Amino acid sequence: MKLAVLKEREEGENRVALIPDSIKRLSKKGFEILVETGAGNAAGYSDQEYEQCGATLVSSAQELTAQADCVVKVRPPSLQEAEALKNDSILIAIIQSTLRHELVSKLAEKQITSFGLDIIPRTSLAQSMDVLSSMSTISGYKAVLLAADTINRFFPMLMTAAGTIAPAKVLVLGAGVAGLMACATAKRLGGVVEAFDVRPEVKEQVKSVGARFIEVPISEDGSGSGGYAKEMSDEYKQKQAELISKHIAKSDVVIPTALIPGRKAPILISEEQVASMKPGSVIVDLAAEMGGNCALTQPGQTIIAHGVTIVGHSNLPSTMSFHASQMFSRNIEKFLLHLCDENGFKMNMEDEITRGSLVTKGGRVIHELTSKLMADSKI
Amino acid sequence: MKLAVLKEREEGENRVALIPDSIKRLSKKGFEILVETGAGNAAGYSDQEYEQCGATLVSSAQELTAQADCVVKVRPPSLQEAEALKNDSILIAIIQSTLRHELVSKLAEKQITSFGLDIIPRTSLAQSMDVLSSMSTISGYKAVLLAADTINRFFPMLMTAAGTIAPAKVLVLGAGVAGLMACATAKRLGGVVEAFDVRPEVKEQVKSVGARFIEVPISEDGSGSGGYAKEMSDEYKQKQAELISKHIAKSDVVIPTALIPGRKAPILISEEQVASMKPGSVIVDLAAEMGGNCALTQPGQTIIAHGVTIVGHSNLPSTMSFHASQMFSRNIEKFLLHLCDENGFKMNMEDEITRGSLVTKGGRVIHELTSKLMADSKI
Amino acid sequence: MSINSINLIYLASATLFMLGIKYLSSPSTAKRGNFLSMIGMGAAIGITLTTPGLHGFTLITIGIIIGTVIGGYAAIKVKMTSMPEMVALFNGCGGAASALVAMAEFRVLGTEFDSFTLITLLLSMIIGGLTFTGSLMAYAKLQGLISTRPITYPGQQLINGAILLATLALAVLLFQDPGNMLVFSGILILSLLLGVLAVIPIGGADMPVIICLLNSYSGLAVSMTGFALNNNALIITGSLVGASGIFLTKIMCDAMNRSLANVLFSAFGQVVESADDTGEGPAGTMKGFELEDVATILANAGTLIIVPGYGMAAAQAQHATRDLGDYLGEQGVEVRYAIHPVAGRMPGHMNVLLAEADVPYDQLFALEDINDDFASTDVVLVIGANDVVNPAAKDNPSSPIYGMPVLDVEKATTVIVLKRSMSVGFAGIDNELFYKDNTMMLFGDAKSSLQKLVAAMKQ
Amino acid sequence: MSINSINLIYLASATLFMLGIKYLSSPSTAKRGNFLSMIGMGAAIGITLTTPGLHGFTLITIGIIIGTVIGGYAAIKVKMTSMPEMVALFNGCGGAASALVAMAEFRVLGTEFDSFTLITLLLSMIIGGLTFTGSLMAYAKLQGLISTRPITYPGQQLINGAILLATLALAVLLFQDPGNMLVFSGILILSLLLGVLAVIPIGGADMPVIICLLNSYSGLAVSMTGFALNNNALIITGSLVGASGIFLTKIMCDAMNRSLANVLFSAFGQVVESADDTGEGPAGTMKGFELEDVATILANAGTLIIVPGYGMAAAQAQHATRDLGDYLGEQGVEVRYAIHPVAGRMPGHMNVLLAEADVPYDQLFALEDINDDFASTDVVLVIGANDVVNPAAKDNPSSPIYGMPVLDVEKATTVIVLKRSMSVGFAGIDNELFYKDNTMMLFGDAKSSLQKLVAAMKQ
Amino acid sequence: MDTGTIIIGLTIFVLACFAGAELIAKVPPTLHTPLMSGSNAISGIAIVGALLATGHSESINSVSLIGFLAVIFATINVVGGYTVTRRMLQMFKK
Amino acid sequence: MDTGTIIIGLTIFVLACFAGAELIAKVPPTLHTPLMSGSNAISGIAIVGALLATGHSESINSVSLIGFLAVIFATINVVGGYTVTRRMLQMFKK
Ligand SMILES: NC(=O)c1ccc[n+]([C@@H]2O[C@H](COP(=O)([O-])OP(=O)(O)OC[C@H]3O[C@@H](n4cnc5c(N)ncnc54)[C@H](OP(=O)(O)O)[C@@H]3O)[C@@H](O)[C@H]2O)c1
Ligand SMILES: NC(=O)c1ccc[n+]([C@@H]2O[C@H](COP(=O)([O-])OP(=O)(O)OC[C@H]3O[C@@H](n4cnc5c(N)ncnc54)[C@H](OP(=O)(O)O)[C@@H]3O)[C@@H](O)[C@H]2O)c1
Ligand SMILES: NC(=O)c1ccc[n+]([C@@H]2O[C@H](COP(=O)([O-])OP(=O)(O)OC[C@H]3O[C@@H](n4cnc5c(N)ncnc54)[C@H](O)[C@@H]3O)[C@@H](O)[C@H]2O)c1
Ligand SMILES: NC(=O)c1ccc[n+]([C@@H]2O[C@H](COP(=O)([O-])OP(=O)(O)OC[C@H]3O[C@@H](n4cnc5c(N)ncnc54)[C@H](O)[C@@H]3O)[C@@H](O)[C@H]2O)c1
Repeated sequence: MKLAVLKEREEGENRVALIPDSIKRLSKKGFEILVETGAGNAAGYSDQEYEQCGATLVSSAQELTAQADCVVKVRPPSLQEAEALKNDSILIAIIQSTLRHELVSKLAEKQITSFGLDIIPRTSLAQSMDVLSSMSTISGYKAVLLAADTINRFFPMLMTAAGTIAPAKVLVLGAGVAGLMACATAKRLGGVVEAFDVRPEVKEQVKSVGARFIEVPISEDGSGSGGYAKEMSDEYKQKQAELISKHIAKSDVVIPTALIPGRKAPILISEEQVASMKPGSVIVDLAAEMGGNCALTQPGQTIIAHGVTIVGHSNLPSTMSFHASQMFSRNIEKFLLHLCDENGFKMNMEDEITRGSLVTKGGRVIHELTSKLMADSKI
Repeated sequence: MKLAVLKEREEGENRVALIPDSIKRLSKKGFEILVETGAGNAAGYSDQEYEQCGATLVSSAQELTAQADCVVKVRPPSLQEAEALKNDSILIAIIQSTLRHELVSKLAEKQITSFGLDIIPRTSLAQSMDVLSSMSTISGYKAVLLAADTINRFFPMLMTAAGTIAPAKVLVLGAGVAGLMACATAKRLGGVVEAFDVRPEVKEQVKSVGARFIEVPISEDGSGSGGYAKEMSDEYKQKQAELISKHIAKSDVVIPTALIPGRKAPILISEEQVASMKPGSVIVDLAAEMGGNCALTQPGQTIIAHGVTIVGHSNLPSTMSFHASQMFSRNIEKFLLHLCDENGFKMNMEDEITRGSLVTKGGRVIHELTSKLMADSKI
Repeated sequence: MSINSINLIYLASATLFMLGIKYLSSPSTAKRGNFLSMIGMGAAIGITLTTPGLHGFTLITIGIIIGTVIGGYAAIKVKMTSMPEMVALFNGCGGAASALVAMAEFRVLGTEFDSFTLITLLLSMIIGGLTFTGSLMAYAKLQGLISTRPITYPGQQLINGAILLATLALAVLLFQDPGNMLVFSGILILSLLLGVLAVIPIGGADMPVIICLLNSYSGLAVSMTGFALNNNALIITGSLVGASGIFLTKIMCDAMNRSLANVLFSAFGQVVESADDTGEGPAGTMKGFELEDVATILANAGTLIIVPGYGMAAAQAQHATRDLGDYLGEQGVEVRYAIHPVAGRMPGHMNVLLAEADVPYDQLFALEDINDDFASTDVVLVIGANDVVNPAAKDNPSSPIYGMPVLDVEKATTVIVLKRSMSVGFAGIDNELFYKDNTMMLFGDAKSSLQKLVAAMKQ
Repeated sequence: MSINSINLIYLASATLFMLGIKYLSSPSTAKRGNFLSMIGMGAAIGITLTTPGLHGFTLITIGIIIGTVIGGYAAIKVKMTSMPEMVALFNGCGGAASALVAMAEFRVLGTEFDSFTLITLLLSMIIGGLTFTGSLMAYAKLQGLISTRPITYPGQQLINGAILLATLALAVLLFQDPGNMLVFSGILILSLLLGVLAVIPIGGADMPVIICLLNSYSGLAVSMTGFALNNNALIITGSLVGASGIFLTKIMCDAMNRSLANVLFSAFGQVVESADDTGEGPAGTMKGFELEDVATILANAGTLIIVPGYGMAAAQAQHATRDLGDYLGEQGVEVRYAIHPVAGRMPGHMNVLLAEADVPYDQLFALEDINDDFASTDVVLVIGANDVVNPAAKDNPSSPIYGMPVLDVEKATTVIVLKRSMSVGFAGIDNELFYKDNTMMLFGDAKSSLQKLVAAMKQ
Repeated sequence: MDTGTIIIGLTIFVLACFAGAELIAKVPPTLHTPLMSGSNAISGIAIVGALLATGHSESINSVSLIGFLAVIFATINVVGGYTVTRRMLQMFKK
Repeated sequence: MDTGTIIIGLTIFVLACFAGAELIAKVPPTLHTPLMSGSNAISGIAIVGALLATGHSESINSVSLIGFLAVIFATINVVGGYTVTRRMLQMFKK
């Protein structure tokens, strides 16, 4: 089976889908691997290294895709790239199928079996293939570094001959993988870290990385014992919103990370709230690619509004291309191995992970949410 | 006594010499303080705050200097700025007198009593006025953040479902204030940190911040016990150079910080050594303003050479303008208070610190090294 | 041998017993302690046989042979896990011996004894008898021959009280009429009954404490015999065992957070509330012991692998973990950490925390680098990990995590798991590791468990 | 009172003494322990006075009054810092009393005694006499009346050996001719001489250990008297004190990293090498005691301020510092950290390290925020700081750091300084803080000192 | 029995109790179980009494038979107790 | 003195030594100094012997004078010892 690694052509994308290390192991499993010349350059993996571990270099993308039974990529292919794929071949990449209807149609049309790495089920078993997790880890870490690098203050507390430096107050909104990593990194740097999430169960997880969880103090009056979680009253929600506003105003750095799968990111920070922050504060919006959690976020840009710097970088993992590629590659490798049985490549469509990550196959759109959204948008 | 705070006009300079907090305390000591409109804006201190704590805002720099008995600044004044100073007035700023001979001549000519904050004696007593220390603290911290933000890798070790991330190897050359802070910050972020300095006594200090000191293992043969430190043989020096080369080649991040007071910075990293590093590695040269410790450093610029990013930022403290100004202001405040006795402002020229930081007074260049260098360059 | 020489040897024996107990206070000298105490016992027995005017050597020899065979066989065959019940049985034998000696002396003296001798003989018999049946009950409970749950019935305390009174009344009667065998036998029977009734209302969880208490009683019985026979060896040794036993009981109660009074009282009829829920299941049963057992095992490991999981993070136990690792490292244990790639709730979660606690990078090993080493490892300490050490990922194709690589901790000689309960981890599935033979569960918050373990190991 | 009742009361006294020592094992019960032991002593004295056939009550009363006045006055007037020497004096009195009692008994018995009584009487006298003069020497050394340095001369060991032999020879002579007062007096004089000669070659640094050893000896002497008088009270109490004293000596030796044998041997003439350099100066002198004293003071502080300096960083003692702070915090001590702006070798040095050890930010206070609180603080623990706590910055205008704000640690009730030596800090200047009355120096690497302190406090 | 002897017995009893209690106080928790077993073996000292009872008279009578039983029980206690303790201690390193 | 009495004395001696040694083993280092002083006071029990010697005979003779001296010394030891110990313990909280 011929596996092709395409060079990424999207602006600002430095990652590569497979690194030499993974290729070495995949070769042993019987894969024949073709790599586009220069595919790993931006991530720090040279063509030479690829050749050394058994990959065949191919200089033209066209030629590569024409031969390949399976193409692996990081970012969703452009329409041209999709067009170039061999009919009936396999594509493994982040596809963002819920957003890119045209691309999905094209893939279906070409009878391509496409797997979306971004829709792999988030089970313990699948975690080694889960690029959302691995890339979120990077985003969370990098968001804090960006914030620390951008802000005009120290993160740690320092008591020096030139006065006492107060530690930076960092607020993380949304404590998923990226949020937790952001909390941990900011804590490491010496910041005073708080986090908030709508899922109450993450409270413990937030504490487990040394941060404080923001909670609405339970009002003594009213229903009383338990139960309020389900029927969160409007009053409760309002109190919560006020509380968060208060914390935003006090914070030097805010890192919102809230995503809702397949949808536009929710707005958590209004313009007023931005204006309430001290001049010089920083917001690093990790939801930028999905529209941003801050009302003022400009995806892909860094702007200054009301004296607050709002970083809307839409591809933080790419800035850590070396390790990001390593992790991405490992995810793909594990996914490919998952698609194999003892005798080699053989997709088992019964399997939860295989099936769950399928976008198109045999000319049909398999992923439910995608096909539903596509149907909706056609109406 | 009228004290004037000038707005900084140098490109990329965001700090301000005095912040409102210090002004409050100085006013109580009897200083009358004038501040140029907008002086603190870039550092996050508004005109309003200045007014609230008793400063008088003056919108024209010209007007300001015309009135002032004493002018405080961060960076060395430009020749125009110096020209605008009142004859016989006092100037307190970083002066870089050993480099800026024209400026020093101008100050002497105008009978200005000028104090160079950069030549305050580095005693325990003077540490609260020592801007080199406080600004080096910032540079060391910021250098690591810049490196971590620039490099395409993680600093910390992480064992994840997407493989194990090796920790970044960080090498700090020169373990003065900035170097130690860089070590501590890189350690905090999870890097594996090594440091080297020509002064052997800093070995203990390097360890005290959790880093490893690079030492030439004492050769068993030869002189044997003790003594080698004084008559460091050429052979020994060569071994040392080789050892450092080896460590440079292995490192992901190198942060050179070596300065020699009043001179151009020594070259510690040759082009070959840069070439020996892995592509994607980063050098943050803290000596950039003094020409750089790396042969390829372009002061003020970030370049990529042999795949290695070399950051030559020449004014890192300015990027942390809020806290940098706070510290700078505190230093100046302590210096001004040092110039006072119980009854108010009164310079005691007998005092070691006062005398030691004097550049010009009564038309003469007082600072010895400066006057020596000026005499030399005239020949 | 002259009576003086015999007494000197008795003194030597007593000294050896004391040294024996003293040496038991450190693992490195414990074996020597046991040995010294054996020598003391041998000397005491040997010198007794030289007592002027001693007869019946055939009977004595036969008796010793029978006892040796039974005791030796039982002690060698018993499974390590049944040790406590075996100790109970042996202790019962000791009690029986004291009671019998008292009876024999009673017969010897006929009616010619002063009240001091009478009192001590009676006490020896009552305590000895009670120890005998009480120990048998404890054995039966631990072996599951009778219900480990507290057995209660209405009026229980009343009945026990009545029996105690009756015993007292008979004793008074005996004072009036010393030689009366009937009254004597009555007292014996009541004391045997008392032993049974005192132990059955106590739950299985408290048995170790009860055994320890009964051990103390048997010591008391011996010392009473000593008073009656005016034999200093018996007085010293008996009171030594009696006093140490009662203190050990107190220490054990402290470990279970119960007062000695509470247990003593419950031992005579009152049902202890907490006994209710700890009555069933082996894990619950030995709870009070476990901390010490775990500490023993850890302290005696040659190689140790620590497996941290989300529970360590949740408990913020990273510093306590490092403390334990460092301490054992100093004691010469080879300590390594196995980091599962998905341990915790975010990638690298364990690394971040262990780095904070300054655990050196070179002690951390990724799954693939350490998984083969478990089989040759003495002890694995699992700190709040669950899914990542779940063998179902290997053996149970129907498990949702089947196929996920997990740490092969169960291959180690002993696995110690610190968590708060038997509840599930993130994946929500049961973990049969916790039920394996070589797994010891130590329940409680990971941080406090670790701190207690370190404290216990430092004594 | 009948002899039996007296003996019963003696038993009660002995029990009280044992309880007294037992209660001394915890600071919270120590006072009660001393009280119980006083009661025991009162009871023993009281009941002795009821001994049938006792005469001479006037003499007794006068003796007791004189003793009470002298002992009480000395005990109340002595300065806290001179306690050890005072204990030595009292102990010497005890030894003298034993020797005197032995002499009296010798006179009473005339020539009619069996060899056991003779031996015990002799031992009582020799040990008592030696304790008396030995204790006087120890007192003189500690008070500086004679040189605290070891006094040695050629052939010292030979001479001591000769005296010991001579004593033995005289003892054998006495056996031949029991009533011989001359020989008896010879032995007395030799034993007094032995006490002097045994102590003078020992350095001041070892005096506490010697006092403790002599205390044990005086106990032994008492117990020998007890054997001679066949008085169980004296036997029990004497051996109690003797055994506990010898163990305490051993524990103290361990604390000084010396073997008991080494001290015992050196006590009879061999100069200990290490004594040479610890002989002078108060700081060196009490070294063996200090760790415990420091631990006591820390454990009993109500408020504590920790002042870290470069030494903490150099020793990488931040985790140990947090451990100590946390432990004391749990014990109810109010713990804060005072961070001097230039502590360490880079700005924020202490912050970086304490954050690594997870010391909460809200326990850290900058100089200006905490400097006024020192005056109302019980204990300040200075960990490897020097320049930043140097009062010269305030009082000595000629000091290079005059005018630098420093932490006013010396205003606290007690200041404890952990560093390795008396050497200077970064600024290269002496620090008179280290010589102040309320300052205690604990020498050694900061990390290991801290770990030992925590261990000592946890016992 | 004369009061003097009883008082001496009491003295010894009290001292032994102290010694026993204090000896135990130093045993670390890890050794509680072997210790319980070890001291249980020691309480088999009742065998001394049993031997004396068995050998009380030349002929075999009720006293010597009761003693015989006592010897068996006490021996079980002694032999079993020490053996079990040894096995438990085998768990310890070295 | 008869051997039986000596052996009982020895027994008591040994037991008391054990009790003494074990009691001390539990004392924390912080209390060593007061403990030394406290047990020193206890060794003043020699006063019992001193009293018996002083009161030995009706008349004042050499024995009673030696005893008198012994009483003075022993009393100093007892009174001084307890007082000093109390003062040391005053250092402790509560
Ligand atoms: N690493 C990642 O990126 C990531 C992200 C999301 C999810 N996950 C999933 O999380 C799981 C990680 O496995 P794991 O073994 O680390 O954790 P786990 O399976 O979730 O088990 C953690 C165990 O710790 C115990 N625990 C919780 N708090 C405790 C405390 N204070 N003291 C002592 N024990 C405590 C709990 O048992 P008790 O309640 O009985 O104490 C629980 O069973 C995997 O299923 C993984 O897929 C991982
Ligand atoms: N903070 C800054 O930015 C900075 C920068 C440069 C210089 N300085 C200067 O450094 C000084 C800082 O004052 P400081 O009080 O923190 O330190 P210091 O005055 O330098 O004193 C440190 C003390 O720690 C002791 N020490 C060293 N290693 C030790 C170990 N392993 N264990 C125990 N003690 C140890 C040393 O005494 P022993 O040798 O007897 O143990 C030494 O006296 C000031 O003079 C300051 O001006 C500060
Ligand atoms: N089984 C596995 O091994 C595995 C792997 C990866 C992730 N997960 C789980 O999936 C969860 C989601 O991970 P993710 O990082 O991809 O999440 P995400 O990126 O989709 O969302 C980030 C976080 O934002 C929160 N959020 C959403 N709306 C919000 C709002 N209005 N206000 C505040 N917060 C809001 C979410 O609750 C989530 O925690 C994780 O918490 C993790 O437990 C499990
Ligand atoms: N008394 C005080 O309180 C005080 C205050 C500030 C600084 N200082 C002292 O002054 C020293 C210098 O401080 P700094 O940070 O301003 O120094 P710096 O910036 O002048 O130099 C940085 C470091 O580079 C080193 N260096 C020079 N040439 C080198 C070479 N060829 N190779 C490797 N290293 C080389 C120097 O030894 C120095 O440690 C500090 O270490 C500190 O101890 C003291």
